[in-house]
Amino acid sequence: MTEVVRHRALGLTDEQVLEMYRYMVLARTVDERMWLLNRAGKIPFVISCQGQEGAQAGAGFALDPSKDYIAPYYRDLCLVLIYGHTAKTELLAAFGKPEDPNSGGRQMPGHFGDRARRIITGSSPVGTQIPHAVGAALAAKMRGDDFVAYVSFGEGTSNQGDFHEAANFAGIHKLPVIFFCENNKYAISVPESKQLACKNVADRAAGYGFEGVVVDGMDALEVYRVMKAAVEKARNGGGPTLVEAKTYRLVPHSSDDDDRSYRSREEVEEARKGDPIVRLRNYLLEVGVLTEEQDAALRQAALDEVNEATAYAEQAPHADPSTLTKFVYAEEALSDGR
Amino acid sequence: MTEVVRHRALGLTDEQVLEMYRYMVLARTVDERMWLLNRAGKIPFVISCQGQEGAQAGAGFALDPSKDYIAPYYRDLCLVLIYGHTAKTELLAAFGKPEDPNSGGRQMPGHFGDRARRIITGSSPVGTQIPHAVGAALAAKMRGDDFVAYVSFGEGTSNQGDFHEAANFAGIHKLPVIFFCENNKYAISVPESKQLACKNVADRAAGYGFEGVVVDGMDALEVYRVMKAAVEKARNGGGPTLVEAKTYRLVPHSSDDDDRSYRSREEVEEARKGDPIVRLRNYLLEVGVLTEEQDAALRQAALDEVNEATAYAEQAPHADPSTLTKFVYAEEALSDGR
Amino acid sequence: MAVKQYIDAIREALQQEMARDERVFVLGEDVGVRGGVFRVTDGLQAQFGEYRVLDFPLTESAIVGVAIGAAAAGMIPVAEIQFADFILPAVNQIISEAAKIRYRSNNDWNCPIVIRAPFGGGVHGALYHSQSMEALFTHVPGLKVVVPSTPEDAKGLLLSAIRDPDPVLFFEHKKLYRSIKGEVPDSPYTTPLGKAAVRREGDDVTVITYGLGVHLALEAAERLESEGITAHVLDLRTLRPLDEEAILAAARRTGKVLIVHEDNKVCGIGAEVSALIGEYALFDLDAPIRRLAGPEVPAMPFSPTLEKAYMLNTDKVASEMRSLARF
Amino acid sequence: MAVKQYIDAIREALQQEMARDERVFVLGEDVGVRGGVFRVTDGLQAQFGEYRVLDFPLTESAIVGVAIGAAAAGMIPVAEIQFADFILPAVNQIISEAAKIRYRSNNDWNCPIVIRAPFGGGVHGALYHSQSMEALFTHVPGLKVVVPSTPEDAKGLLLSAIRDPDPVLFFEHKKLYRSIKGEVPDSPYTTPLGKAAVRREGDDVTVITYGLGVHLALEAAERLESEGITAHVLDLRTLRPLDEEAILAAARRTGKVLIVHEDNKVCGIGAEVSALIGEYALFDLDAPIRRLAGPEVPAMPFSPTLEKAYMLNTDKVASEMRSLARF
Ligand SMILES: Cc1ncc(C[n+]2csc(CCOP(=O)(O)OP(=O)(O)O)c2C)c(N)n1
Ligand SMILES: Cc1ncc(C[n+]2csc(CCOP(=O)(O)OP(=O)(O)O)c2C)c(N)n1
Ligand SMILES: [Mg+2]
Ligand SMILES: [Mg+2]
Repeated sequence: MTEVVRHRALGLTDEQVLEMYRYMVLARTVDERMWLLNRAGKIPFVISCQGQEGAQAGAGFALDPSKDYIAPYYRDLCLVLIYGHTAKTELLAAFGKPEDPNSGGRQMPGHFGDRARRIITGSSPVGTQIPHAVGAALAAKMRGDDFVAYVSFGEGTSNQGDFHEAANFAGIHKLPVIFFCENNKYAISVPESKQLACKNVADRAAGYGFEGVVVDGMDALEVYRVMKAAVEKARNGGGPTLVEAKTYRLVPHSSDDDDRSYRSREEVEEARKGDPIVRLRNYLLEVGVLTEEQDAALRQAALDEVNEATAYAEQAPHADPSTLTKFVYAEEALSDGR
Repeated sequence: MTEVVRHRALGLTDEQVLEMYRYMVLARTVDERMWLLNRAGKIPFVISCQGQEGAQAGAGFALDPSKDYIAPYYRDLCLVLIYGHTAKTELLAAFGKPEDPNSGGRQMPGHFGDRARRIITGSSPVGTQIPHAVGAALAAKMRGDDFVAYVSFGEGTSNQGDFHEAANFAGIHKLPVIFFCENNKYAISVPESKQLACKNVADRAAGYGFEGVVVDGMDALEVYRVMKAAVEKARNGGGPTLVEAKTYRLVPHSSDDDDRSYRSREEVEEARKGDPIVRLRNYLLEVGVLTEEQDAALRQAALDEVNEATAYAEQAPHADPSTLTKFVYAEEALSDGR
Repeated sequence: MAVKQYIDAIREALQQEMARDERVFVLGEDVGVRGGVFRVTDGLQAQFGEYRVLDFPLTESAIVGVAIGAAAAGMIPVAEIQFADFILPAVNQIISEAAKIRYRSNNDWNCPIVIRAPFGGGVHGALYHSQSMEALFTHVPGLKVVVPSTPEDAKGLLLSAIRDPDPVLFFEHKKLYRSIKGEVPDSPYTTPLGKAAVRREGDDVTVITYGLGVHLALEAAERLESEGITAHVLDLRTLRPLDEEAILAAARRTGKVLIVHEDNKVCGIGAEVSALIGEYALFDLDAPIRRLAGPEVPAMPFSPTLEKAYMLNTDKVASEMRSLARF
Repeated sequence: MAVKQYIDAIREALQQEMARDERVFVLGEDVGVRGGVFRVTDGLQAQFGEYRVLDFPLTESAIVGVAIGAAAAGMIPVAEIQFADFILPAVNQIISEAAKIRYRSNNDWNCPIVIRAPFGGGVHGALYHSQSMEALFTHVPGLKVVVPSTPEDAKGLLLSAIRDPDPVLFFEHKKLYRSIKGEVPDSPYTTPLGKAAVRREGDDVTVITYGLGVHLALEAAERLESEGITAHVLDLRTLRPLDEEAILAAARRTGKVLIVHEDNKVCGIGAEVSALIGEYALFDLDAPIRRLAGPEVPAMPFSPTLEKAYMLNTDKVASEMRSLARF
């Protein structure tokens, strides 16, 4: 019966772990819907979180959305849901509608941002968000604020100069920041072996004077455990941690990709067996926190939410073309002198 | 009597180790002359190798100037002397005269380059030369050529993104390249503790899947030993090595710097006791390869060479202003279609 | 000679030059096994092997920096930047290094690299998969900047770029990849860098443009013909160095100049074209020099209505041409 | 009010704004203990402590990237790039990030950072310590680009830049640091961004310039006065956004326009100024629009003869002005 207490031993109530599961299911449901909409020609682009929901949920639950800043990357759908976004906000983004709180439909889906929720606005060039999170952590340290900053990125992105420079600076000043690498084995078509020669991305932390931890990213609870420790350390002045969650991207890189050219169907099928949602579901069933009926209801609720969000987002008005030139600089009336 | 055989045990003949010493003395003599010329208002700028001659000599003697490419940085005066430059070439550069083979007087002194000698042209923005050396090593691997590529840089520069990206690529393809970090404890005024949080720059090699080695950079023979192994490994397909030579910059960053604002005179005086030239001299005297008289003669010869070079360089003609616009692109007559 | 797509012409140039010259190799993200995200390099790795079509880690500065070093050691690298927008991390290597290597070494070293990048919008790519990056480089001595508008030019200019002894940036408008077809000679040939091409002769108004703009201008010219307005259309092809003679001749031909580009207007290449004319052909002008360009916003949005509002189209070009012709 | 050097005016602005607003902090290489390699930040660390005058590792992309993140969390960072030439590794953070944050977030986020950098030549800095980098940024919507020419402006414009809610690049000509003195009010004041200043009125020829060029133009104008030529000198002060009205007014005033900048000519800011005039004031011109600028070489050489040949000087400016006035 050690299994029974696993989430409780981590300090998660039954409600919390169910909530974690619910977010993962919701993220998957939104994601799958986007693919359908794309294949139906209704939205031009999808970039997916499938396979990485467990890592994101584990991370999200270890953070405090009421104060911690996050600088997510384009796959972090599950994380931003935990941070207060909804099926509706993300479908609005997918349709490029102005009600989308991420960017008013200006950016591709998956380009998150929301000032009120401390989701730092992101872009497409990979890795640029890493120093941003470090900068937020610097502000926390300078002002003595209690928040930590969190930034996520792929393993391919850990090769960019911006990762190195930002991690180095964070290490010197022991800033309250967590570097969260979602290692899904590929950077588009390029496998890990052609991207980096070290065994783990986490090994790089030693070069910056802080700890690197490898965690099974398909196990949401294990990610939670590791992240919780990292967040506590950061909050207590212990400095940064590089957490590497080993995951797998279960679908092509994006709706523009065809992954059959660079990986076998067998490999993908094999990876599907470790689907983080299936794993958490099995755990919850096993420990009796979830029943099959509850699961069905939860999935139906997610589907309902997504259906409603789709309908809303699809019919929402498009941006007025006259808004094209708005918000390049502060508009007189909106500027507060800063 | 283990000391007696130290250089021979490393495979260096008495002549070779004396030659190594001679280059170090010559480099120092040229360098000191440049400071004098600067203080006399005759040349606008000096950037110094003082304190790093041992590291450079050890590295230079481990390379094969007849085939190995080097991408040196601005302090590598001793290394380029070993690669065939002379007091005259470098003083021509210091005076900005067109006969300077590095750049025809177009670049500041210390900006080395010489195609015939496989010294890849360098610039001021730090770290840009690191991927260049890796690119040369890639060419060697692609063509099956026997050369290795060598690149040097300061410890401050090891924080630049270009270091990270280049080292990562070299690690993936096990390229024949040696990364040589001349750690002189400061990046201008910024001490090591404010530049990086890891103990050694060499620790970073693990993040790229190859070996990192720390060596006492004030001991030319020890550097030679470590570099020799790295070069052999690279030549035999064993891939890159990151060698970190612990040195000390004995003079201000450049003629524009005043180091009294950021380090104590005691610290500098203490470091002077480990002067690599003094150390090699003491060793040579001790093992009887050098006598005081020979040393005096050798220093006199260096001084003569520098005097002659100074006189030559000072009176050499300045660039004709009409050459200002030359060599932006290939001139018709000089292009070979490439 | 056969009719080929713009994208196929580019692939053919790469393939033929790699076959002809062992030093030529391609490097970039996903260029190998995947054949590039746009499939420009499709099939090349199968023919030339893993190293000559090299899947590079996700590090643009190193892509260019390693290319520079390989060139120093005798190779002829053709680097692909996956989207022109992502050339920015490599700007230091391009401007501090590639552009200055010949000059700073007093002609001792040179830097024969090509950097190819798909650019431009209208493909729902949003802010970071739609930008025009040419104006960042046209200012920089030591660089050449090329933008082909036709399949024939794409092949001939790319072969010239690869054979050029200096660094060349080669921008391919991604909307042209599969929308534009044309006759392309099968065997290798070069189209000279630095030479503009008159795409259509006319007497009432001159349009100076490049890339996608050429096709918009030609369509617009067609339309205006029925209104009795004849347009002269100059395709710049190379943005650095500009073909000054051709620009001045085209301006003088009609005395009314419209410069068209997708990139935003302020300090775009159109400014230099205009300044050239204002300096050397001022008294041949019958009307102010006009520029029709992207709006002054950071980049085009994802929203279909905003993207459409950003992009040039035949209507917009025709209406500017008409108003200028009637000036 | 006291007479101050350009460099002291900049330091005073930093010091006063840091004292006024706790959110303002300085970060860069050697800005702390050493007070900057030019000593712009001398004494500030002693007053404000280690973090508010932060010695940053040698990583320009992180300097800007961390500044952006700190701004997102409510700080007002003033980043120093040691030499403008070394801004290139940070170009991705500046153009992909800082410039686009407000637009891409639909006004949800903004990016109130300042990036200061000494630029310009004539100080034996050779290729990489002499460049003018403004033209890389004047094309980019979302950025503001400022170049003060006087101590008074240096202080007032820097205070405006720090208080501006959007990213501002602030380029300081290093030759002006200690060579130019002027009256500077002791208390804080702001000089508006986006406004040019008429430095001298005249009727025969208009010179439009900025930075060091203003001083050359004023000296040249002085000289020409004795020849009976009066010059109108406009100091742009802000290069993005340009003060279009002031430019057109200055052009119309004399009908003869000379644009002067140290940066090389092709696609420099002078091209945009010329194009503006060619678009909106063409018929007010009595002579071709001329540009006097740096030569088309990658950067100025170390060699004293070549550096001298590169640099503008009063003679060169005067002779262009004279020839244009006599046109
Ligand atoms: C600077 C930059 N270069 C290239 C791209 C194109 N691109 C988008 S995602 C991607 C692969 C990212 O791989 P990884 O970091 O492992 O993240 P993953 O997509 O696998 O989660 C590439 C090459 C980009 N967005 N930014
Ligand atoms: C990209 C860039 N930024 C800043 C500078 C200015 N600069 C020249 S040397 C130097 C310090 C270099 O430190 P380190 O790498 O340790 O080498 P060292 O000079 O100590 O040998 C700095 C900041 C530069 N040359 N290039
Ligand atoms: Mg990945
Ligand atoms: Mg150092």
